[in-house]
Amino acid sequence: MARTILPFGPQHPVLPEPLHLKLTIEDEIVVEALPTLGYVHRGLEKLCEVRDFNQMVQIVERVCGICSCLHALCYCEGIEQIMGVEVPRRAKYLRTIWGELHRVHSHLLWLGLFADAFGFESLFMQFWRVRERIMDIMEATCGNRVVVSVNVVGGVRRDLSPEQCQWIEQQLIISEKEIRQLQTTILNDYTVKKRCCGKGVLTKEQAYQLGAVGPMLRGSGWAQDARQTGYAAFGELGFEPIVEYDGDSYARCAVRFRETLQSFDIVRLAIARMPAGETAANVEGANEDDTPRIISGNRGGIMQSYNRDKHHSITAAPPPDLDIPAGSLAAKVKGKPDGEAVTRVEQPRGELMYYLKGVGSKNMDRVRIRTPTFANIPPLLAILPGCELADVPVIVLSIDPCISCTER
Amino acid sequence: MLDTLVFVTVLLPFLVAAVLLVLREQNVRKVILVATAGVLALASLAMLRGGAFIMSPAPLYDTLITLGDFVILFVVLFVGIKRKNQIIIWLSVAQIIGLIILDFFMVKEHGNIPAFFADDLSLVMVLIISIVGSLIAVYGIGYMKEHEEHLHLTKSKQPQFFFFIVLFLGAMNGLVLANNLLWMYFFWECTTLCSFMLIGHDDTEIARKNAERALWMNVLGGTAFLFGIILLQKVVGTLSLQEILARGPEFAVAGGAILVPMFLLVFAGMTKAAQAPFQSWLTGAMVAPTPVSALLHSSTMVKAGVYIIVRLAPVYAGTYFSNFVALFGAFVFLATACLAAGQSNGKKILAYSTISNLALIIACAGINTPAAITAAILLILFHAISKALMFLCVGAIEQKIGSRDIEDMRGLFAVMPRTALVAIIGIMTMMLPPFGMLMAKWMAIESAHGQFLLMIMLALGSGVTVLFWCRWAGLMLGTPVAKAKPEAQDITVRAPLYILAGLALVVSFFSPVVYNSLVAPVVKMYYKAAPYALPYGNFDSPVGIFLVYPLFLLLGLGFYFALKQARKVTAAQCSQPYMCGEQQTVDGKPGFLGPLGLHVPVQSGNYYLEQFFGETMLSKWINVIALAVLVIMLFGGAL
Amino acid sequence: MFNMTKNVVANLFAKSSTRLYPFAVRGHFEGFRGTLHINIDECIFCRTCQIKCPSQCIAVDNKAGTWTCEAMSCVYCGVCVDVCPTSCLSMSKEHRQVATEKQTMAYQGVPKKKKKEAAE
Amino acid sequence: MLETIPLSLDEVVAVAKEHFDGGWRLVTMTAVDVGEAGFEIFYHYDKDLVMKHYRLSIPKETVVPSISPVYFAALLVENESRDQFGICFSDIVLDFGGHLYLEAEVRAMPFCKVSVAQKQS
Amino acid sequence: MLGNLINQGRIKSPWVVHFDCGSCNGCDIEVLACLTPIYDIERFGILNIGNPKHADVLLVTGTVNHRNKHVLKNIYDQMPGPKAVIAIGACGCSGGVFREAYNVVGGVDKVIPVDVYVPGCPARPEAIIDGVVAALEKVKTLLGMTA
Amino acid sequence: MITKIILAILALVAAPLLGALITGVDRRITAWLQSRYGPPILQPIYDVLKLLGKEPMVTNTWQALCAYVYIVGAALSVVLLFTGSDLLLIFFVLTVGAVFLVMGALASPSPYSQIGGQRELLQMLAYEPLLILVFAAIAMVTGSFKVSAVFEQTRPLLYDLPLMYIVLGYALTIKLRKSPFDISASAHAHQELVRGVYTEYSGPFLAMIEIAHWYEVILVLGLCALFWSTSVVGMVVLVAVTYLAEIIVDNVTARLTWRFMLKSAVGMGLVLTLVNMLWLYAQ
Ligand code: SF4
Ligand code: SF4
Ligand code: SF4
Ligand code: SF4
Ligand code: SF4
Ligand code: SF4
Ligand code: SF4
Ligand code: SF4
Repeated sequence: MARTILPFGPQHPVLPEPLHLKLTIEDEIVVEALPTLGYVHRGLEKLCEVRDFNQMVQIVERVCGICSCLHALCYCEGIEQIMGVEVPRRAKYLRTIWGELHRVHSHLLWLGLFADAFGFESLFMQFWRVRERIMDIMEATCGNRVVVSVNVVGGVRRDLSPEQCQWIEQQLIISEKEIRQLQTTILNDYTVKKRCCGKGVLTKEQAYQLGAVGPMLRGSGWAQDARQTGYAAFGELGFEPIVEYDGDSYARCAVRFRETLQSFDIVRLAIARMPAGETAANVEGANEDDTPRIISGNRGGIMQSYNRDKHHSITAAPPPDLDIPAGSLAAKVKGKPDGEAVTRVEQPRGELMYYLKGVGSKNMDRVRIRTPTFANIPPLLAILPGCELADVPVIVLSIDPCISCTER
Repeated sequence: MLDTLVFVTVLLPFLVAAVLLVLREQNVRKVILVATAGVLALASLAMLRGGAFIMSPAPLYDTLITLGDFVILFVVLFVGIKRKNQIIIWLSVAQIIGLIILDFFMVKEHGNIPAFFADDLSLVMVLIISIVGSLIAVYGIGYMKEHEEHLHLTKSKQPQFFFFIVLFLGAMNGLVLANNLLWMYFFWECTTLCSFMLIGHDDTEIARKNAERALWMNVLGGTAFLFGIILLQKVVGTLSLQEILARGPEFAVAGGAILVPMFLLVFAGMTKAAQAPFQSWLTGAMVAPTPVSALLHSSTMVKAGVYIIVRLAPVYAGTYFSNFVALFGAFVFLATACLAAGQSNGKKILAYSTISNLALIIACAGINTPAAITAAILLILFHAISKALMFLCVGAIEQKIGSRDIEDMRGLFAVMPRTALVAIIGIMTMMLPPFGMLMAKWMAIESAHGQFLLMIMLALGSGVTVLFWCRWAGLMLGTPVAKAKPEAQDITVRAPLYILAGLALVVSFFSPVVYNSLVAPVVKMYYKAAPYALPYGNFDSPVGIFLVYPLFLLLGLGFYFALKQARKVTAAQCSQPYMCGEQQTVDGKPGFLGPLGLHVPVQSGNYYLEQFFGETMLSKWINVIALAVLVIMLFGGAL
Repeated sequence: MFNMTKNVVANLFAKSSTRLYPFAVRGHFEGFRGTLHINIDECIFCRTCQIKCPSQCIAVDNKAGTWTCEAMSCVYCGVCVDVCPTSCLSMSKEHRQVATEKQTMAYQGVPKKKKKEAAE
Repeated sequence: MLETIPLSLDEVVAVAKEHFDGGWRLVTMTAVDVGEAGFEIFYHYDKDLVMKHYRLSIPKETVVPSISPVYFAALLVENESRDQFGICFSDIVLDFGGHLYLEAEVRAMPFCKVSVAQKQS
Repeated sequence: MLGNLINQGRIKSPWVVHFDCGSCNGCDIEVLACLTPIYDIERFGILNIGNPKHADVLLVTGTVNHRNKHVLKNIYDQMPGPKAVIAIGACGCSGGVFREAYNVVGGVDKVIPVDVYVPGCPARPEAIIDGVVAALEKVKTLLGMTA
Repeated sequence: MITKIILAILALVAAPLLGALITGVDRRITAWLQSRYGPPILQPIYDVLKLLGKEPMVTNTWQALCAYVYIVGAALSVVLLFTGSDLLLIFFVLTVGAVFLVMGALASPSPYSQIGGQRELLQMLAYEPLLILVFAAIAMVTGSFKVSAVFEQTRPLLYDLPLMYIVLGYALTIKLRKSPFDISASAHAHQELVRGVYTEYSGPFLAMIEIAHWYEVILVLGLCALFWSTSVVGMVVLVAVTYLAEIIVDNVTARLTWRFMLKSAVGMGLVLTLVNMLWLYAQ
């Protein structure tokens, strides 16, 4: 039987990120898949030795632009654990809101890419169109569309005004309506199901044994989600994971689609229950010699009022003029972390784990990041052989690969 | 003059063959072969100029033929006994008995029937046999020399080889010129024997096995042939082909009784043409040296099978039987094209494609309209040329690269540019307009219009045909080298290649002339109508039009223009293939940098679509269906 | 398929969602961390920003009174703005313009020996 | 503070096997350079969101038995540790030989403290 | 005449190939966002063509590292001229926040010539559009089309 | 004769321009369907002009030849259509181009173009029989394979062959490589094959292929027009509606696999054809 060997990646239009798979195919059936990694490896864990533990927040945010917020969250929770800082409740809620908004944008992004993987361009366009609303929320509330940079050790850098909360809720209502319009297509369309159902099946046992996480795990019938551990405000909000049972690409897609809608509810609930108060705690540590640090959303007179006339985008209602409370966000970071911690949060792609070790200097001794895709690659290698070449993009995308966090 | 020509085309090969059998001297053999080839070619051309004729040789020959019949049958019987093959034994015994009954009890007026008769159809066949066949024989000189070197034979078996080859040429000429069906039967059996001997030539285990299979299938056909003529004698009272044809229309009206002998003869033709369910002997025959495959198993002997079917077409025209023949042909055309698509063995592809094309011819005979018969005759002609060319190419390639697998022919252009180009020309003439094969296929499809089932099968079949030819042609070009060094080749190998390639192009170009002078008269003779008018040399009928010269002109110009553009591309503009950014050439082999930092040379394979075209799975079904159609064909009249 | 047909046909008849940038510009939202500016007159060359910048792209020379920032290395995190004790750093909400050359923002201020003198 | 269970070199595979059979998921492994004392390798297991951390302390240049035959998923992290710390694992199911991420031109074992010291000096 | 037309075509049809050269995805998704309805760079005739052999503009996001530097070079070499390179984001411009990481070589210009730098972390879609427009302006000047 | 020559020249010159415009409109409408603004209508022409000005680059000189033969085949088939020639002949000439396109793809060692070539062959395998069936059905009604015979009909073929029109539409989706059958080469690149058959053609050679594609669009729409041969308005409406339907289908389906394509094309083609034939006999 004649075989074709295909270099799949690193530069390949269906791969959003560089990854190389040497695929051996026979009549377009994959018989072997061998990966090469390292095209995105930067070695940023090592940067903790030349950046102080506060600066590392900005670095870990850039492990991956898509879940930047959650990387920072996981890292900050770890440091706070080591230093024994109690984060104000309002900050916890804000972290939850931004974290879930991240999940929404990431899932929408993924749903689009997934649609593109099976050649459904207009569906891709529609999901990304909706996603722009979420990006607008990010930009309006955090100051950047992607790398939001709101989490810091001790709390968050920005606050949400009541008007902003209201505006976010409006946006969510519109987005949700638009997403629901696409629901039948992504979950029930004949051609879509033809391309997803039964592709890349990961059985329940395999999922656990190979260490799958996130939608990959939940798509195979395990109700396990790190949000159940109650980080940020989840302890108060309560949480039930979403599960599908078929273990195929379709199930993973369904999990993500339903999680998107679930996240809307979480955001709404969090906004409704958000307590008033501080958004950042003073961080006290063993050593008292550090300079006070001011955490604030914006300062001074650089802000011009928002120009409504120019705002003619998809936004139904223009955002209110910003009235970000200033000054109340001051927090002081004193001291240096000394000790070890392991923290976990649920990223869009699954469970993220940080191992942090400080030895009482301003630089961390070790920052170890176990990202979800890192855990999902072994299952991927297990489910690729035997599929059709045309299904390779679908299956690879179905784990929602994030190579930049895998390799860091 | 006529005597001489018939003598030269039929008897001379027998004599030359005898000489070659005893001759051990290489060079003399070469001279004799080339000379015979030349003489045969000239004689066939001369015969063509002479036109239709009828001839009766001396009565002595009749006796010789009868004797020859028995000799062959006993040889076959002997083989059967030696190989302990029950089928062969019983079939040959049956034939011996049948022949005795026919020769001594039924046929009274021995010698009254003219032995030979030729119309344009026969003459076209003679032309093919004498020119294409001779070219293949010449090719055999260079080929066999190398072949035996590869096999490290201590004692050359070439005398035997050429004995059968040349003998076969004579037999074939005899077969197509024969008027007396008894004579035809003799030549028919001759070709069976030659084929058997030549398939087994290399004397390997598999060769012996395949030869045996070919023998029993062909002997089965021979038996059908014999009993066909016995019945014919009974029903019609004559064995003169010419007379039967002349009285064709009246049988057609009468129907019934004539159809059983017709069935037997057509059945014989189908076994000889290796139609399903007997296709396995032909694919098995590919173990023989390539000249054998080219000569016997593609361009000539198997054509004897379709020749008899086309020959008799006017007799069964307009009957239900004819429709079934068409259906059968169309089905086998489609089925074997699918089988060919599932193969990577070059000769097997050729074998299946041969069967497929023969089936198309049979389908045309079955459609049995003037246009369809025209298509059939043109297909016989063009197919012979192109297919012989393809076989010779594969032979030459196999000797050079040591494989007949098309996967191994990837980038052949870099190794043997000339042969690769010739092979590509061969492939183009097989499947693209404006070449003859395609034109004939066009006629076939258009003549089938109105019969939807036929159309569907022809449509699907021609789609599949393009699939396997096109990828073969394409992959031979796949080479990173811009300019390749021409390969060395024996002149006796190269000349036939070039001549055949030239013929394929030129004869296609002159297809209107061929049609006018060779095909139209026969068709008119039997069907009282010419299917096509030729305004400006274009085939025109109410059903459709095929532009020969404009297409040649425009496509030719286009091709020339394209070639000119392609020449402008310099080696400097050649870049490495797209490999997702990991391209890397090591030792001139393109590839990519794979996992673990290792160079992975490119490797690609065609799709053989096991799922759809798997040989074992498909063959089973095809055989069952083909057999069913045959049975219905036989008993259909009773229903 | 039909669901999607409804969607695309609706799109066909609705106005496209495209913002015709750069012909029609929707301004960035208030609070966007855009281009970094310095009011060099206010700067006291305390080097806080240099120390705190996660990208290490600011260089302050308190003797020469220069403040430079490698514009192409800045990650627009806003940390320097947050930490500057005199609030002389600010970020406008326009994104930094593209360039065909790498750029460095270099400012020459008056080194402040004593705060009083500078104030005058 | 992180609660860890000490682990010795010859228990590594047995413990892994035990957890595999007990339905535990391997979350990951973490290698830490503890200077003179060598390396610490953490094995993090998880079952129903409860984590167990095993701490294996080894001197440098120790060959650690790979648990990838038990947990296929360990292959990436073991290869990664090989890349970054130069810790050798025996019997990894797919061994990238220290080139999972790194090309030859990058210093070997970039995560080891010694080499950092060398770089800074 | 034809030359003029071809130059017109060059300006109006820049096909891009996007190579993620070790980006954190922040810039990647912004490049992708450019294709989507809100920004729709196809308005400028820009197609994300995916194949360097068809592309006129190479968009590079991310830091060059030791493993992907030859890939970047290979892709650049496979693009037929005339071609342009746009480095996107702090990482593409200079190596960004990761400049000091051990596996990072630096910005794109360490390996191939860069025509336009698009700063930002990530670069906004608007900035990316600006970048392509700037690259076209540069091409125009090179072709002498401004005159 | 003179009219034929004029028609032929018209076909050679006007067809590609019209094809380019239609492709431009196609892209614009596709954009609208996706709620985008879309490129200028003349975009395809800009693209080709630009490609013509690119540095020629091949992996193998044969590719250049193949690209040019492809365009010759496509152009010639349009000429034949316009001059009222034989439908089957048109089809065979079209095959010449297609075969050379595939040969060129197979001539490059790149696995992407190899697979693209193989898939293109499978696409041909899927649409060729369908087209022949449609032509045969037309011949059933008109009694001839000649295009000119179609125009002698007094009532539109669509009345007699409604299902065959669907078969034709199916074949055209495959031939024009539109979703769900953009299998061998997608119009854009986001496909596992990075443009498949086109992968290794670049610069001027890709321009040739683009122009050939314009010819093919015209050919394909011309074939559709045959189904309403009795009035020009009818033709235009039919063609416009068909093409719009193609674009919409392109936008509401996921790409399917070639296995599905082969099975469905053959199965559906045969069933629809048989039903239509029965309907024809019943009449
Ligand atoms: S986002 Fe989709 S279209 Fe774009 S490169 Fe990735 S797979 Fe291709
Ligand atoms: S999981 Fe992916 S998206 Fe999330 S932080 Fe990691 S790399 Fe980023
Ligand atoms: S998984 Fe991909 S998108 Fe997500 S953070 Fe990692 S690199 Fe970014
Ligand atoms: S922190 Fe502010 S005052 Fe100090 S050096 Fe920087 S810009 Fe100047
Ligand atoms: S914005 Fe951030 S990266 Fe930029 S100069 Fe300020 S601190 Fe440095
Ligand atoms: S984004 Fe810019 S300033 Fe920030 S770290 Fe990167 S290069 Fe430096
Ligand atoms: S510039 Fe910023 S967003 Fe872009 S790749 Fe680099 S770190 Fe990510
Ligand atoms: S048209 Fe669709 S499938 Fe093709 S490249 Fe664009 S998004 Fe991808």
